[in-house]
Amino acid sequence: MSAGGPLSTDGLVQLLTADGQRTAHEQFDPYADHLTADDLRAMWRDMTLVRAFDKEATSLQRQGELGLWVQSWGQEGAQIGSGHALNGQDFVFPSYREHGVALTRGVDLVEVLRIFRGLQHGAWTPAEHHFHLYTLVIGSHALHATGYAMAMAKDGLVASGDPAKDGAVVAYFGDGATSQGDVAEALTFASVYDAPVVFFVQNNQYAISESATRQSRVPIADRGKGVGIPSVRVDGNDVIASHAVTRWALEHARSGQGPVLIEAFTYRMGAHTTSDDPTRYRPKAEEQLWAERDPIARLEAYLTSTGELSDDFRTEVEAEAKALGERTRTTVRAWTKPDTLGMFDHVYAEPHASVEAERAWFDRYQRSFADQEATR
Amino acid sequence: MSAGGPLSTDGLVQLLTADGQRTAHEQFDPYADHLTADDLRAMWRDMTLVRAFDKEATSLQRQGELGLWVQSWGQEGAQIGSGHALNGQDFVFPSYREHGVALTRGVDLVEVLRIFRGLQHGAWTPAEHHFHLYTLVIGSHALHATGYAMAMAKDGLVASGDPAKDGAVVAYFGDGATSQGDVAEALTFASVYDAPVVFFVQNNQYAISESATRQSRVPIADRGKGVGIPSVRVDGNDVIASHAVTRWALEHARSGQGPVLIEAFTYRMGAHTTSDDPTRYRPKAEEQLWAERDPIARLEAYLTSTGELSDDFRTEVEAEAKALGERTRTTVRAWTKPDTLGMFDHVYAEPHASVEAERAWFDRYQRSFADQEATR
Amino acid sequence: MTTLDERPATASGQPATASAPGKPASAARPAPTTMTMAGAINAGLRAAMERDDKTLLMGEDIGALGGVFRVTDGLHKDFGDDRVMDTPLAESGIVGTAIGMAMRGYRPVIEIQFDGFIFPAYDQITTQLAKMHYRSGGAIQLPVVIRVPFAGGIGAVEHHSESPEALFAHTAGLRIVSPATPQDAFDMIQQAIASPDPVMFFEPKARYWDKGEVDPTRVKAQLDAASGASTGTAEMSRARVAREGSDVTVVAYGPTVRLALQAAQVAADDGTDVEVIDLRSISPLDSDTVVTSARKTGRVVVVHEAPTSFGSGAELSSRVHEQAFFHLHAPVLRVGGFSTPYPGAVFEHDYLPSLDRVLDAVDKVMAH
Amino acid sequence: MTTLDERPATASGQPATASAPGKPASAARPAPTTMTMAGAINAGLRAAMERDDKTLLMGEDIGALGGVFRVTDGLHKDFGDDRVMDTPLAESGIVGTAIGMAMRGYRPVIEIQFDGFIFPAYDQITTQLAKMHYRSGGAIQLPVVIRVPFAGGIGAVEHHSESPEALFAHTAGLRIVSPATPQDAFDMIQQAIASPDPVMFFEPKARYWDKGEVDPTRVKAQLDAASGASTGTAEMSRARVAREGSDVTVVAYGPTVRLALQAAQVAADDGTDVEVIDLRSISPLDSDTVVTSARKTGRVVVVHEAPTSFGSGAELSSRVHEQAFFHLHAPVLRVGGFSTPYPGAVFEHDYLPSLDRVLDAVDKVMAH
Ligand SMILES: Cc1ncc(C[n+]2csc(CCOP(=O)(O)OP(=O)(O)O)c2C)c(N)n1
Ligand SMILES: Cc1ncc(C[n+]2csc(CCOP(=O)(O)OP(=O)(O)O)c2C)c(N)n1
Ligand SMILES: [Mg+2]
Ligand SMILES: [Mg+2]
Repeated sequence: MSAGGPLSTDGLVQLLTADGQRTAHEQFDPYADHLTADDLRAMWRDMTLVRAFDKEATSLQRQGELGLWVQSWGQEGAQIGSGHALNGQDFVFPSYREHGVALTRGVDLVEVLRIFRGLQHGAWTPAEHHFHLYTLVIGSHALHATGYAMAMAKDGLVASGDPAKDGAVVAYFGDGATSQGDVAEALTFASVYDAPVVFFVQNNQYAISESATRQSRVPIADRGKGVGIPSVRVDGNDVIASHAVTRWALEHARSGQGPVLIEAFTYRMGAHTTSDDPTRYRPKAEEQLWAERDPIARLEAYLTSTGELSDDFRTEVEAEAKALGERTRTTVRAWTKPDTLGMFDHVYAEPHASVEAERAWFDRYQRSFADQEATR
Repeated sequence: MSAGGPLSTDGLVQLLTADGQRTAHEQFDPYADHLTADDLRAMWRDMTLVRAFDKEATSLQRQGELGLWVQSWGQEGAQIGSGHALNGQDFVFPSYREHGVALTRGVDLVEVLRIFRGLQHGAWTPAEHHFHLYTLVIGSHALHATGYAMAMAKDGLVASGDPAKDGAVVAYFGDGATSQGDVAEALTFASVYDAPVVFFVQNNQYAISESATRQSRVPIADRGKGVGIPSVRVDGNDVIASHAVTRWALEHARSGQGPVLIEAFTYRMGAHTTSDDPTRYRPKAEEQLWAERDPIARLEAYLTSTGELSDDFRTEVEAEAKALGERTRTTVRAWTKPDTLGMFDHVYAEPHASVEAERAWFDRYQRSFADQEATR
Repeated sequence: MTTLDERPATASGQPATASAPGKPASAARPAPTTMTMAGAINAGLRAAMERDDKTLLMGEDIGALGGVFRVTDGLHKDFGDDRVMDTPLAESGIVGTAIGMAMRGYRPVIEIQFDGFIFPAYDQITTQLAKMHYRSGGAIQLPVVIRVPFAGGIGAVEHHSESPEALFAHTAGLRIVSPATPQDAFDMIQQAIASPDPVMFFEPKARYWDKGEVDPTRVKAQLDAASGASTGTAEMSRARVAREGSDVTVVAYGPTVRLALQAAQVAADDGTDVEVIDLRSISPLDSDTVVTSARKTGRVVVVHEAPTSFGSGAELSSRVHEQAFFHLHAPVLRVGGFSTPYPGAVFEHDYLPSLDRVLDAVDKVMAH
Repeated sequence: MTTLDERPATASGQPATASAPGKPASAARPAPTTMTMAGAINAGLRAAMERDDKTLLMGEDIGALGGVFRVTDGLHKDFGDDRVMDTPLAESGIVGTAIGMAMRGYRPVIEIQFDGFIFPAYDQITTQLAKMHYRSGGAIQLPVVIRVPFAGGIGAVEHHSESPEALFAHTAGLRIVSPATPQDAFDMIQQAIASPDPVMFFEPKARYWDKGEVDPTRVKAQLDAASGASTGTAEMSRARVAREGSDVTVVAYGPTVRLALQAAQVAADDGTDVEVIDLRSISPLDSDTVVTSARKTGRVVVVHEAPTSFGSGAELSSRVHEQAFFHLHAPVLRVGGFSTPYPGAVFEHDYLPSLDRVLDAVDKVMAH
């Protein structure tokens, strides 16, 4: 880790040490102090659930039930911590690895797998969950998030002083994404229009095989400085710190003070996707090192030390995780191919002659086979 | 001018005050101290020439001899100052307003007008002058400059310690350009690959009608901070400071220390182009104010105060300017439309069937008219 | 030499509307009026902004300046910063943030300054704007309009005279239209804004100052239609028979419609009766209208400024052959720009389809 | 379900060449060898890098990982950071800096990770890479190759199965090619790199693991040719008659060539003699070869994966009609993807041209 580079740990906000001790932090303690034991247990539960789901999806992919799977393994602290800081009126623009955040937005995780089974490109209704679809083109959605935030401001949903009304947008993307021109333009627009948007960068140290050092010589958080956006680096494997920092940023944005950039320093424990082979580019020892910084274990250690994690609760969550796994398996296996004509749906909101003509042709064409079958 | 915003004058390096007094600057004096009276007179001459040329081109446009003209009026200090800091082995990527820099690279200014008369899109051989063609798509060439600099490093033309060998690249663009994703990507690539490139931003306070406050809330120079590129703000109407700062930046880059960003704070005295109408968006009073900060007058005041600007020299330069104006007029007016078939040349370096077929068709087609004429 | 400077001081080409700042003039316009195409678009934008306060404009220099062609002249003054937004100089950013705003119910109308500067936004247009409705299974509509002053003939420098419509027509999810008259400009810009789909609106810049009658009532009545079902998408998607004829069909759109009509005039003197079709829409392509005409005349010529190779004329030609092959006396011929970059302005009248080249093609198909 | 995971561990599909790190193995290869298409491209890249040390590779994950398809497998190990450059995640940046490097005499070969991710670079490709030679009056050559794994059939998620070739073919200044066999892949990648013009090299990713004989001597001899005049541009621009036939011509390229050959096989059993043309080059389009065949057979079907509307088949169809109209028994038919975004993977075999759809079109043209 080069000093001051994108892999340095300089200036990371931490509220839980690696071995699960609560440390004090002047600026951010006020944003964590409200957390009750129930809140923390809820975070531990969510992290545990999403990890169980992640494992199940991975094995479904191995069994050929999914075309691909993208794990969030290792990043649960950053995702659940920030997700728990959101209000209902906030709106999230994820990239494609934010299953943890999806969970906190009430998305049924199983539904997410429709995308990875190739049934459809989007699998939930964004407006329902205030959680946009996954975006696969790196960085594109940073601009959508910014535009959405600009529109919230136009709609008076920022700085009204009414906590039931004021909201903000959170855009999630990775360290690699910060090199894209679209992300830079999003920072510029957000800053110039004072948009209530929090850019939440999960620096998991890799963009597929490339180290974050391929994207930057300085901490990723510095990207904010180029346009005057306040930024914070946080230990992303510390779910409490991730929560506190996001809470602070959301308040900043919701109250009309403009955008914030958060860099959550974390680690992608798994492969980039099930198609990836990390043995080609990173040492096992590094993975081992990060296994010791596991975000779930860390919170678990803390809650155990405070006696707030009862065996009953553990058992309950274990059962829940198991049930989720089973439901995932059964549901996915039961999904069949929908009617083929459906592929012509929703290209446009109103009829388009080419699509209509091709649909009609394809319908006739398909039927002609059925007819042949029938006459045989 | 909002404090700390892109129009603030905070932290501008200045070596000549607005009324032409030489001021001391610890960091940058060493980069100006070598300047002899001859050197300064040469800068004054170049600024004067390019302004005379600019006026001539403007009136040729008004007379219908050019389709468009883009003035550099007001920005001569930034352009001539930086241009004089270049060595032969440096390479420049201008945008479209850098006539002053063109002059310092030995480009015949008159030739530049071929572009604006619609005769061709590029009007000089870049390799000859180490001065790339004008690029009209805002910001695109920042990446070309960076790639060129990366290639210079690969070729061992950086940090060799041999001053006859080491070179760097300078990319010129405007305040507006800094919002483009391409410029952000250029900064990233330059930083990551340690490319010997100096990004020279002329913040002339406008992108056509839009104030620089539409592009940024903070000084344009801060764009460098986002990727860890050292940056400097300089008074662009101070030719000596522009020179010194560029010299420093070039030494930094040539010696292998990586990219630098310079923001030259200046003012576009004229319209954006001859098609523009600044009365629609900026007050006359502002133009007046900046007329008082004229870069040529400033150096003139200084040289007059030191007695280094003789009447003979003035007369000589005036005559030179007049001659240039005359040559510009005569040359441009004498330009006729080249052979039409030339429009099919150089689409590809090697033959391409579609182009060949169309050229042949057009040739026959054109001749058919000639034949008709002949048979009449 | 033709230059960009030919424009008048205001787009409307009529006395500035006397409306209090911030208070848009309510439109009690006399019908019909003579307007330039630029003025008609300006009036259409104003009408759309009055109709729906979710309609807003975004672009470079569209505020105080009124756009480099003055098409948004006066709108910033009347509707303010919030609805006429001068943006940072970043086309991808403009389209990308417009998408986000459209997700919250806004109807952003973007001005791209010149055809050649749309490409930085190509990714947002192609992979996001075009595909979001499909990706979301219909849950997200993006009623974004992208206005692009396009095509050549104005003596401009590089990148200011291009015709990139075919580069968008191949991507499903976008609608592509181009008006050829002030009336269509006025109607179609409003239909485009009312459409729930993303629309690329290509404005033939060389025709901005052509004048024509504009009847403002037709589109108003159509969009007022109580059902709410009439968004205008269907109307703007239909080709228009600009002139009836029986010998040969000349198909054009945007900047070349006037040329096609001129050619028809000249051909008439030679005894050839030319039908002229103004496509108006490139996606969808109203091939029915063209094929009907082709079956009647048996001869088709298509004219556009974009390079012929891989241009929209290729699609039209293919469809006509596919659907009217046995009615054709001759193959469909294409007259377009050449397979070169748009050349220096001194060459543009050689590069672009000319009256002679159109007539040459008409003669060729008539030879069979 | 087909997944990306089907690939073998290395692209070469043969034992790793025993070469010392940093010291490229000098190529004394046995001829011919059986190779996969991915292996053939890998070998072709290696040969080009050995031939000219100005040749370098740029892209995302092409170093230690060897690219997501392992096409650059082993090259980073042998040629190092300076010549196999893992870049920041920014496609415009990659193409833009490659342009700058090409201006200093380098020959950058870019890998775009997937078809759907080329669009952020669209502006650099269209307005800069394609136009620099013209803009500079021939003073600047940009021998940049952009490799794009393209087309579908691999069960992937959105943006990973597209066929954007027509979106580039309309822009003058670019050459567009697509190999269909390991031999062509091996030869054409080297010809593309040797060409002084920018080349878009579309690799049919679903065919990466198809095997075929590769004779490495042919292209070597051609590029070694003492004259130095033989850069290979002309060779890669010519279509190939992949199978001779007399009744109907089926034109394909890249991923659909195998399909066309299968269709010819099946049709032969029905007594229809199909000629198959592998275009190889889309720009320029070798219409001479196709037109010659069309004049012979009188019937043409063109097959590609890209949406039919405004696709490259439209250009081909137009040209065949223009140049062979009076020899045709039936209109040229097009079989392609539909006018929708590329659908979810479960639909892709319905969306893509299939054996049945090609045969259906062959039957239709044979009906006349
Ligand atoms: C524009 C674009 N280019 C390339 C890709 C291929 N790709 C998918 S994920 C990825 C790496 C992303 O890294 P990062 O932003 O750090 O996110 P992470 O996957 O680590 O969460 C790449 C290159 C893409 N999806 N989009
Ligand atoms: C990509 C792109 N978008 C828009 C334009 C139109 N345009 C030409 S110059 C200009 C303003 C540029 O401002 P700035 O970068 O500050 O440079 P200046 O002209 O002030 O020197 C604009 C918007 C363009 N040339 N390229
Ligand atoms: Mg990452
Ligand atoms: Mg400026």
